[in-house]
Amino acid sequence: MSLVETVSANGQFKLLVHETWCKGCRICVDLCPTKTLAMVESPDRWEGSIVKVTNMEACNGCGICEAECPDFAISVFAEGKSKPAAGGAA
Amino acid sequence: MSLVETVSANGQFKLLVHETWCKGCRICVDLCPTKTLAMVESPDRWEGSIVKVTNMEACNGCGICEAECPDFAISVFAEGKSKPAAGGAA
Amino acid sequence: MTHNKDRVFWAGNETIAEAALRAGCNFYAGYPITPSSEIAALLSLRLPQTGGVFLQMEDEIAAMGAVVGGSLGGAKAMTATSGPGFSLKQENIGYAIMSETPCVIVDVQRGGPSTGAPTAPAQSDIMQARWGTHGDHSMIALTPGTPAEVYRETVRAFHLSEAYRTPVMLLIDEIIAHTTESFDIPTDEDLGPIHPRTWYQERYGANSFRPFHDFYQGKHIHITGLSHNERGFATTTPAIIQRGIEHLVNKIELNQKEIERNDTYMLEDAEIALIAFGSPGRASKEAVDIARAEGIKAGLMRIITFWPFPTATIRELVDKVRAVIVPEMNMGMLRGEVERAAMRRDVQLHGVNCVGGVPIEPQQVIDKIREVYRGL
Amino acid sequence: MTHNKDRVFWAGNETIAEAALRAGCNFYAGYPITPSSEIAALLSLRLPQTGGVFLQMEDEIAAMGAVVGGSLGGAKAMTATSGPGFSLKQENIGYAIMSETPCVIVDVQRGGPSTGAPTAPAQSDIMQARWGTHGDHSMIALTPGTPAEVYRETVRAFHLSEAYRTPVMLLIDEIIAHTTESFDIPTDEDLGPIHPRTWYQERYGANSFRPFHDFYQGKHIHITGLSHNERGFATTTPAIIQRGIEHLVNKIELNQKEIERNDTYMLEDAEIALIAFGSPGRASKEAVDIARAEGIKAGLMRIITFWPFPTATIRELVDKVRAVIVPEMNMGMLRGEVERAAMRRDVQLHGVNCVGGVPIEPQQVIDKIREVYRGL
Amino acid sequence: MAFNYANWLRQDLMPHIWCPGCGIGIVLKSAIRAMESLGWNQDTIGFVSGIGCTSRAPGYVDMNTLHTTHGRALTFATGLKMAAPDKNVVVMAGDGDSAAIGGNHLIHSCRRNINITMIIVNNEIYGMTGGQFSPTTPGGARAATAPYGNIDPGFDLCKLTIAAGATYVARGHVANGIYLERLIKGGMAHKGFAVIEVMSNCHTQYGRRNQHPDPAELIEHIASNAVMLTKWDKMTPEEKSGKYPIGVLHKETDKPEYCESFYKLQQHAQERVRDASRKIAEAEAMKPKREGAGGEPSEN
Amino acid sequence: MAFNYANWLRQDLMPHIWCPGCGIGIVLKSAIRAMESLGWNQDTIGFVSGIGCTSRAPGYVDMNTLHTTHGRALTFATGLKMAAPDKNVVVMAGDGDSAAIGGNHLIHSCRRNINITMIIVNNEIYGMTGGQFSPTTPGGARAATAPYGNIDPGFDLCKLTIAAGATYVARGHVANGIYLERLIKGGMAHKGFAVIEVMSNCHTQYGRRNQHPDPAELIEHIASNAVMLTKWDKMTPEEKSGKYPIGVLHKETDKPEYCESFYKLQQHAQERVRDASRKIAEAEAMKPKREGAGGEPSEN
Amino acid sequence: MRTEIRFAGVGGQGNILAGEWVALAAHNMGLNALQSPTYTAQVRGGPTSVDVLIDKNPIGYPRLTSIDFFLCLAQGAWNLFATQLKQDSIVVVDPNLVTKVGPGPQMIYPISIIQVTKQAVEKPVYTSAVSLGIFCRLMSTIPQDEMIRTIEKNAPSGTVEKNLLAFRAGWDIVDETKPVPRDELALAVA
Amino acid sequence: MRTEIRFAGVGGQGNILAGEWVALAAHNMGLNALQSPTYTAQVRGGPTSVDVLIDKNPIGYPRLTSIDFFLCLAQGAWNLFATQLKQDSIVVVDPNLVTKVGPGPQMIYPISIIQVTKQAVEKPVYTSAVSLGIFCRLMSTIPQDEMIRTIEKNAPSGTVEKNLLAFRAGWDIVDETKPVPRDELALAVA
Ligand SMILES: Cc1ncc(C[n+]2csc(CCOP(=O)(O)OP(=O)(O)O)c2C)c(N)n1
Ligand SMILES: Cc1ncc(C[n+]2csc(CCOP(=O)(O)OP(=O)(O)O)c2C)c(N)n1
Ligand code: SF4
Ligand code: SF4
Ligand code: SF4
Ligand code: SF4
Ligand code: SF4
Ligand code: SF4
Ligand SMILES: [Mg+2]
Ligand SMILES: [Mg+2]
Repeated sequence: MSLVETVSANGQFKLLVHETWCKGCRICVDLCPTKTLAMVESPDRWEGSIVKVTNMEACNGCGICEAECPDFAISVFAEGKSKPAAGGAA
Repeated sequence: MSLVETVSANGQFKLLVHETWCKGCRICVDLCPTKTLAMVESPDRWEGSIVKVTNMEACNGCGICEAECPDFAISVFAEGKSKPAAGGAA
Repeated sequence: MTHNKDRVFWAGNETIAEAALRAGCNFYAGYPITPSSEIAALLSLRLPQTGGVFLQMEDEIAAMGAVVGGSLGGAKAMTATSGPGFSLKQENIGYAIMSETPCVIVDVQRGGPSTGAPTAPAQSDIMQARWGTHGDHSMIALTPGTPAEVYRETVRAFHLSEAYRTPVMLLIDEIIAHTTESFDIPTDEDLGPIHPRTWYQERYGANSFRPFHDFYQGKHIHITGLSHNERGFATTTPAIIQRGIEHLVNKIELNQKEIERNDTYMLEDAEIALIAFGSPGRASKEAVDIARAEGIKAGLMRIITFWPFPTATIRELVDKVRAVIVPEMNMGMLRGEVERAAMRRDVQLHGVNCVGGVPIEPQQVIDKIREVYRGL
Repeated sequence: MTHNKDRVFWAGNETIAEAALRAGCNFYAGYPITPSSEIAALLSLRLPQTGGVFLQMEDEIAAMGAVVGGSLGGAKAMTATSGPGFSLKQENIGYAIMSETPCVIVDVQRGGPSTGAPTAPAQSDIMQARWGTHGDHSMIALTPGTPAEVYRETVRAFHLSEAYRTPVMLLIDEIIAHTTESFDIPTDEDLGPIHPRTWYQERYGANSFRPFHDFYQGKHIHITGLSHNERGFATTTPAIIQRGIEHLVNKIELNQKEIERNDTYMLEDAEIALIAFGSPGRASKEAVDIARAEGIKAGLMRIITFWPFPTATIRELVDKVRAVIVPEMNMGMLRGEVERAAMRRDVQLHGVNCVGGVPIEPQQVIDKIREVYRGL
Repeated sequence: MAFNYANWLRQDLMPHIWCPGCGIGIVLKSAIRAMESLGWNQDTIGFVSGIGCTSRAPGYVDMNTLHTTHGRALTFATGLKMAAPDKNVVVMAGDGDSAAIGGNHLIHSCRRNINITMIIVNNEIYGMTGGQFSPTTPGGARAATAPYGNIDPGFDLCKLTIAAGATYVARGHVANGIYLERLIKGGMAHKGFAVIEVMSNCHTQYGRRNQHPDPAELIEHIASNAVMLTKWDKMTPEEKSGKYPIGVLHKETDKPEYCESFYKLQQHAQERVRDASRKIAEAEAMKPKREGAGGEPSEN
Repeated sequence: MAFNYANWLRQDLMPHIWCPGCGIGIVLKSAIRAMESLGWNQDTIGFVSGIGCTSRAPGYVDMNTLHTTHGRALTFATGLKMAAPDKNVVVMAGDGDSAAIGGNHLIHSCRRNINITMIIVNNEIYGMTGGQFSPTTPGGARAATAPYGNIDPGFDLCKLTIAAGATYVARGHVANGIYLERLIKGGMAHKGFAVIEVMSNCHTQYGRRNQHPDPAELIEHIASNAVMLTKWDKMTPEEKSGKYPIGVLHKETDKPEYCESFYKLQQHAQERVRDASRKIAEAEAMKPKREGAGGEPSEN
Repeated sequence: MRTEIRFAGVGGQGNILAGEWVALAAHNMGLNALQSPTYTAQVRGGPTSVDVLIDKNPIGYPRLTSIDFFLCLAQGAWNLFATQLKQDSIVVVDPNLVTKVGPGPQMIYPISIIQVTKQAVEKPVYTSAVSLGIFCRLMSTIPQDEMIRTIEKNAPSGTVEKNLLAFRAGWDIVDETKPVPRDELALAVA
Repeated sequence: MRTEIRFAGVGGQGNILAGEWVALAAHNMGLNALQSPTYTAQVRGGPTSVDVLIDKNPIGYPRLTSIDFFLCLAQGAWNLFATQLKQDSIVVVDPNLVTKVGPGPQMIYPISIIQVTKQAVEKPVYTSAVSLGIFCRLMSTIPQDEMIRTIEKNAPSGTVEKNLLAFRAGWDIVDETKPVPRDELALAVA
């Protein structure tokens, strides 16, 4: 298991995935309203797969994935802002 | 403290007072609707007084005194009947 | 290598559950706790099949109360727990002692104190088993060390609790609880007959200070945790209180012979005696074998009835050998009792103590034997 | 016959409450139980006056939890109970031990087991004080015997709990609790200074395995009842678990000298030693006087720190005398410890035991002294 | 003849220990009459209590009686009931016993809906231990441990037990033992967990500290605040203040009773074993199997 | 920037021990956001738990954390709160921890209305010990100790805590962490005892035995039965069956908060002492006196 | 000189209070005083007693072994607590309440204490003060004025006057009473 | 002959199941078998292992002291459980999951067990059966047919076929695998 953080962006929003912490539960994928995320095979993980950002264009920054990941493995940024897009503290 | 049971009757009802058990709390006297009962001095009891039937004529056999005596010290009989006047098991 | 149908492959917890059923246990109340939980899980399946009651209560206090209630209702009742739950049960264990209500309490020891190391083996509740509840009393506590022994002692725990009208404790450790192993179930002959409670009244009636009966036998008995007279009713008369408490202690202590059980290995000519209980007995036995192979006359006494403590037996043993080693998974609880029993200042008494939540290995024991041997 | 304002007429329970306030106790949580209840009643009046917290919780388990919580919140916290409540507290006492949270637990002993004889004196929780909770640990338990001593030892209980980062028990019996008596409050000099918790960090910091701090000191400490590392976080590493438990035991056992306190009377040339604790110490002292008047060289050792047990002191004493008599209001708990300490089979060891809920009288003790003397 | 308590009492142990005028005796009498009027046989009754003044009741009634530990009466009663479900189990305990130390067992017994009758004698104080405040002591009242007046808010035990799942909940008081008998009888006849809260007097420990040292007066005071449920429902919040409703406050018959559920389960398990004896060793196969995946947690 | 959990976590102890997909992490995150949005300072928070999967939460948050004994979190929390009433105390515990062994402390904390926030992660099972049924496991469900299906009726924890006297009671679930944050924040801001019940998933112990082995699926299942309170109130009993209401179910502001009551009492006592110092030894005179008559009971 | 005193009766008579006040008075005089009440299981109307020890020297064994003064107001209490009596113990009983006295003391003061109380102050709750009066008159342990000071200081406000009246009644009744041989107690009923 | 076997990995991989079935098969053959799983605090995704002992003679000390066969599916598990290994222990690891191996064994079989499982039956939950296949092929302790019988008898209904497929895949992969010296494990990643 390597210590990896990946970043994806679409101009408006940025998704940061803390792969080391992702346990591959699929909750974010299921709850993302825009199908931005997907599970992908990860041969070095016995669970078989972890999350990847596969359709960043679609992301609307709703913050659900961030709020729903039990493992603190996804963060959603509104680019250029210092506030969370949603789901964070007001 | 002597072992005493006293019986009073008025033709219709009979009151049996188990004096040995009466602790002189005055509850029966207070709750009797007909003032049949009274507390009387009892020099051999440090509490000072125990219950006495002082006005048997008035008793209407309601059974309240029996039901309310915490010390099982009063029984109410309907004379000639084997059932309690009231307050007992149906 | 015959296919014996009484040859089984069970873990200690499974064995306790099955042996309890064999002993006629028809009532279990408990609250889950690692590493005892499998006993409850298995009984939740098996008791309904065998016409018994399985209750999962809101906590261990409730479970212990229900066990006493169940026993008074006529059932052969049992509970199982581990350290923290064992602590919680202590008040109602005292009630079972005082009210002379037969029941069996299993404590699967884990690392303590407090939450400690819940999944790690330890033997550090053994003093608590004796002294955990307030007030004067005695205690029967069994500490089997092998799978067949776990089975046999579970059955015997029920027998003793009925005979002595007292809660009987069965203490194992996490290693025994969770090690699944092939073994032959003791035969009917080994185990002796299984009796209903009424049977005990004739043989052991005198062991009950209060009337022997349970509820609903037309006797209108009264049971209380207050000091009581021989009729079972509360008393404040010093002589009766004294008599009652002496009864609780003496019915057990004076019958030590009948209750005591030990296992010995190569002690006849031993110069170094190991004294152990529970799973460290196995490492000790291996160490004895190694020692013997090296020409060191070692032997092993394994304590199966820990309480009442086999004081006389150990005193005798200590006098016969030149040194004693006590391997145990605590800081020296058994060693302390051996010390008391020995009553000699010149005895060479050594411990092999492990409280790290790992088993004692034969290597540790043989190392100590060699060291002690060199010093003799 | 001066009118000293520090001369008071207090019962033992009252003395404990007042001494606790003197020691800086500013937090009490409890649940009523005879014969300890007056401690709570008095503190419910006095703590609010002195800026402290008084909590009556829903049961003893809750009270013990609240005491640990209060202590972690920075308070000098105490609870008081009797037998059944003491049994219930055992799990959370174990938590206080494991989490190294200072607090004081008073057990006013009454007749047991179970509900027993609630208003009658006994000394039968003393083994439970040591072994009542599961898992390996050590224990500090004080057993004062005179009114001034009850005051002094209550103050010392707080000191020891802070110094050794551990719950400290103070055990008295119903006689001490409910006997109102004239006595002089120990002077400031007798008692020594009263320190805030921070003071202890410098002097006794090493007695804490986890970080010494309480909550809200900017340290973000973590407290758990699980076996933990020196940072306070749960661990399953055997070496650390082992180290943690050894720490819990050693910080007390290795400091026995600093913790131990006994009182002796006429022991210098004694041939017969009485060993006692708590209120039987007074009957024993009277008996010593009578014996001496008869020319019997008797003496008395009164144990004030019962746990850790004064093993070495007693071993020495036993070697000096020809016989030992242990008067106690239980079936022989202290006698058992004296036996262990003596480690001699030739020692003449006798008990005067009363479990009927009445005090031991000087007559019973002198009778035993005479009997033993005749047999010498 | 008047009610013959003699059959129901251990007369050699009388007079009982309760203070002159203590309402506990009134409650006990009502319970006795209720049992007789239901035709219960003393041999088949288990009468259980905890510790407290109220909990001394079992000592005086002539049946199978069980005086347990403080707060735990219902746990013993649950075991007793499950072991012999055809017998009647009655529990009588104080407010402290039932709702302070025993609160958890109370709500869990409600939840299970086990066929036990629980009579709570609520004298709003710890009587036996000398008058410390209980979870039902009124705000502001003095108690041994509330010298400045009680600040602890109280429980409404009927509300609590209804919310916890009891299927028969009633409240009465000691100034009307005849009505109390009816309420208790209703609870005893009910199949399921029945709670009868009885407002009672402890003039000795509560009254003496709170201007009600006289039992007769305190009992009348208690009566004066009681309002029949039918009337209660029509009262304004202001009118309700300081008063309490009496009567059967809750009754529900469709929740399964616990013993029945269990013994049904037992029957089902035994049928499965019987069926299995046709297919060899199915019982063995029913043992829990570890599945192919998933954690094996078991901890703490 | 997105929410910065880093400040709130003991990152060196991550990843946490919970199973992949376990909802406890979602609840913890919501609680963290709620604390930050209230501007709470970590130095001034006491975060307390009992024993269980849920109760491992304190290990991961960077503040003053207390992992206590099973069922007793609220007792430690009460002591902690009373000793330092100006600090914030949050408790997080499982359904077993809170409502089985801890049920009594839960209802008594509600009764006292002490200013503590209690977050109950209700996964309807004993997760940590291997999936035994809890007091909230649905009827019929399989569990390690319910191989024939659970017969124990369950608690409605919100109903129970309301009846016990809690002054803020809300329910949410893990499929909507953003809403959950609001509910928790409401509880934390509330002065008094606040209960937030969170319906969560234990696919490992509950789900595997009950056709919901997949966390994402089980979470969606949990969400599918939730109904906003506003809608709930308009539903028929039939429509309600199998569903549960979410939202703030109860809020009450006029019941006194316990710390406040106590510290008022303390002030009053101190004033009395100060007054008394004028009249010599009045403090002494305030000691309880035995009156001329009445029993001196103190027993059991 | 060690003085041993016991007041016994049934719960609520105030016997324990009497003992407390005797001990307190002694304490206030600078003597060593010790007081221990029963905590029996029968406190509500059941037998109770209080033991008092007074000594110039430190007190050793804290229970009574040889009683100097014994006052008893209930037969049940006599049966339980009439122990440790000497032949010359000063013993007072209310002959309406205690009728059977066992071996031990030679002479007994029969005083109808309840009646005396009722006559003096109407309510029986002042029995304790009457007992104190009797004690002070019969024993020289506590001077009258010291006892009165103690009553004044410790009686609940509003009850001082009646307590003092009762005390005086107790003191006075002694002068009208002669001790009778144990066997003749029955004849002494008022 | 005492045979010592350990399967290790992380929770949920089914390692414990593999050990259980090996032991059970031995037991059913009439051998003495013993099996003990870890109960560590990190069970959910944390390191787990199961120890198996098989002997014709009664088993003494119930823990491993000198391992004959070790199969490991996680680095964390290796770090914790790669103890009691001998130079000639037969050691199998998934080289994608275990990359750093400490001292002890000389040779290691690098088998991408997860991949093999997925290829054979898609779901990683059948890892345990693959491990069993590997074990049977490498060790002579349990005959193939006995192992298959055990799987058939104990696998949850509906999963038997897939378990057997996985078992076969494990058995077969051994033939394609050569053990590598410990130091060269890193090169063996699939
Ligand atoms: C474990 C335990 N804690 C405390 C006590 C002391 N105790 C006995 S009865 C009682 C409370 C009595 O109050 P309640 O239950 O209301 O009964 P009541 O006497 O008022 O009828 C208490 C605290 C005990 N016996 N056991
Ligand atoms: C006194 C005591 N009894 C039992 C246990 C065992 N135990 C630990 S956690 C737990 C229940 C866990 O269930 P829950 O509280 O619902 O938490 P979850 O794991 O589901 O989050 C139990 C019974 C214990 N640690 N202590
Ligand atoms: S922020 Fe919203 S839309 Fe974007 S990935 Fe997350 S859940 Fe999907
Ligand atoms: S919710 Fe978190 S842990 Fe689960 S798959 Fe998504 S990123 Fe990974
Ligand atoms: S029966 Fe009724 S009327 Fe007659 S005395 Fe009793 S209470 Fe009075
Ligand atoms: S109610 Fe009973 S005890 Fe009270 S005065 Fe009347 S008869 Fe006597
Ligand atoms: S103390 Fe109170 S509850 Fe107890 S018997 Fe007396 S009046 Fe009744
Ligand atoms: S066992 Fe259940 S509650 Fe525990 S971490 Fe796993 S999913 Fe969560
Ligand atoms: Mg009460
Ligand atoms: Mg749960």
